[in-house]
Amino acid sequence: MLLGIETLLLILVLILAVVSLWIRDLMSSVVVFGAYSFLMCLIWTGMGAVDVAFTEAAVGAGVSTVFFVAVLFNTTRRIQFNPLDLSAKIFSAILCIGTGYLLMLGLSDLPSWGDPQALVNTNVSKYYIESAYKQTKVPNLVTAVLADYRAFDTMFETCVVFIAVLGIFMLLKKDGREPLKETSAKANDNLIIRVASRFMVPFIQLFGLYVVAHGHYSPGGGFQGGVILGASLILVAMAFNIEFVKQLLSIKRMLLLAVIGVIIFAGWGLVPVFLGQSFLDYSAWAALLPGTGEIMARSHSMLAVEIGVAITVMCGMYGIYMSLVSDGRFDKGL
Amino acid sequence: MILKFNYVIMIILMMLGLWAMIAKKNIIKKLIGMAIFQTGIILFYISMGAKSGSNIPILDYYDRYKPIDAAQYANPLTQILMLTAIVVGVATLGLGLTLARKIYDDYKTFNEDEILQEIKNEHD
Amino acid sequence: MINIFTWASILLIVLMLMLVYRIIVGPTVIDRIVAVNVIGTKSIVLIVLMGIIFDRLAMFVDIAIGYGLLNFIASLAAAKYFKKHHRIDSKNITATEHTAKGATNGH
Amino acid sequence: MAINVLAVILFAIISQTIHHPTVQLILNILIMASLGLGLFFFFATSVGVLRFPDFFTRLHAAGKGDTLSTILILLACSLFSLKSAKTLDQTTILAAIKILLIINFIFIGSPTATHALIEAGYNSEIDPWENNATRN
Repeated sequence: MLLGIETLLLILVLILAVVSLWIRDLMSSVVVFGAYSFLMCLIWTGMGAVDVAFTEAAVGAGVSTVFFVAVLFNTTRRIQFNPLDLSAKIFSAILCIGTGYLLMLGLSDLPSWGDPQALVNTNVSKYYIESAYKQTKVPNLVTAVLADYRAFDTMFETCVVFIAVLGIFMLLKKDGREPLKETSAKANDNLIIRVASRFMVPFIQLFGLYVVAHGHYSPGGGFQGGVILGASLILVAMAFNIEFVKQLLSIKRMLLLAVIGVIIFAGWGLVPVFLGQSFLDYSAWAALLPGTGEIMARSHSMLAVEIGVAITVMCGMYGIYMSLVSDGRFDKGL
Repeated sequence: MILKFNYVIMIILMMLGLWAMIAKKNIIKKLIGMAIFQTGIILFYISMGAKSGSNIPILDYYDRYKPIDAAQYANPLTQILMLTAIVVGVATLGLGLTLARKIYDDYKTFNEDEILQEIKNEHD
Repeated sequence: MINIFTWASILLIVLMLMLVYRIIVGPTVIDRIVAVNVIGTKSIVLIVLMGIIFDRLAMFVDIAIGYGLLNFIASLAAAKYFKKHHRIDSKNITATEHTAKGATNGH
Repeated sequence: MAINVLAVILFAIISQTIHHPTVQLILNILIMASLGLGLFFFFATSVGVLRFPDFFTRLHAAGKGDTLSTILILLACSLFSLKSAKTLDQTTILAAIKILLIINFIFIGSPTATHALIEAGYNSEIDPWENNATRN
């Protein structure tokens, strides 16, 4: 039955993807892409990938569309249509259809949809499912694999987010920066939006912290919580003023915090090296954390690592928005 | 065919994204195409790890101390690979948008043809 | 009883398909944002319904809360965009927006 | 928020302790009516978004019908989860309270988004639709 719902959703998603590429107006295209992201989240919920769905929900609803709008805000949404390109388009379409046909030929080697005995489901993942709770006492297997078994991978993903922010910051940085103006929290004259945001922002931030902390027992974790916290700061910047949000978290402090997040992750993994274990082997922390065995040391270490991820991702989303919307000057926003 | 419907959609989405990245003249449209390509790949991984009739990979309170049957839970490994990919995808999307923004600063257009024309004019 | 919720979610998706017509046709951007906004709100409902179908409601509710809290940010951003750029229809944007070409950057 | 918690606990106690068939029937009817009304209002929303002539009227349909239908369907889900739980542990009650919290957030967020969009449309150059047929 669920696969039936999935099939319907997949058709809907395909339509939206085509529409978002077909519309001759960038703003509409971006908006349709937002709807595409909503439906993708539903598809992943239906396939049982709740953590992925949560990430997509936070990213798609909170930040991804806002980034596009922030760029279009300072530029144009015009699309020129040149009928002379049509031959090039048809040529590349033939190329893509050919590649797609070749990929379709490989379809017969792939396992059928939803097959529990497929090769991908029987080797490593079987071990993870069967032994993750025994070894770490974390019921959310995704968190266990993310922050413990594959922590090395996750650490570098966090670094990629940090490096992306640094790159954006450097690319857009202006040399002669204008002096900061006097701040006023009332730049946005719309009372309704301000009051509603003032009501919502504490709940969003509280929920973000809950998601970070409760990632062991329910879908969530550092990435999702970080995106939600970053989205709350973006909401403040939109509802009030970019000067106002800079009082809460200045740009310098944002970069510093992003570094601190990476350092928390890497440092937590480095400590076992000094205790004679390998890098990111959390069970060595049992010697330092009082009253924990090796299993609980791994469980607690995951929380520490997730906090580091959350800090970096929060600063990342906030920094990308601030850079894009103000064109590197950090003086005025949406 | 119906049993592999997800892969068919995945291939179509991927080729749609690839086509947009090659054929579309607008840089923002190219970035949207890149994001669509990315979701195609994520769909491939997630639908491979999906098991029909399985539960989400979070152990229920009553199941924690029983011996666990792996077929009962969706595959967590493919999920975590894609979970990080989404957040990193957003960060790289931001980087792409920044580059588009810098190009707009210099050439006042998102259109590839006009940019190439202006570069040609500068060299002459 | 769970069967009823399954059919309800299928009905919701079919009604979403109707809204996609407005996304495709919608003459102005705001029409499209309206339809997308409705789809976003209905995603929250569908996630909760899927939680009932999976019989693990407590796990799915968190995702739905995240959606419910963040759903209006994108609409807000779009609305802010139209405070600066007043054109909401996509026809003839060239006339109003392209006049700024080459005015600010001196090369 | 306190009303949410009280309502959930009250409904949980009623549905789990009183096993009289009439009471259970009434509860079932309540859930089904809520779900059905929600689906009906969402159908009305879709028809409104499709059929109304300009975006002011479409936002009217979307803003009201969307919020109301979401609230009704979520209410049905919340009550059903309480009623169908085998044992009344804290997870079930917490999930039901969380669903009511979503209703609160939608109740604040969705009209704000609608308001912002209406303002954006009002500042644009497009005139509202007028029914010329009746005026002549």
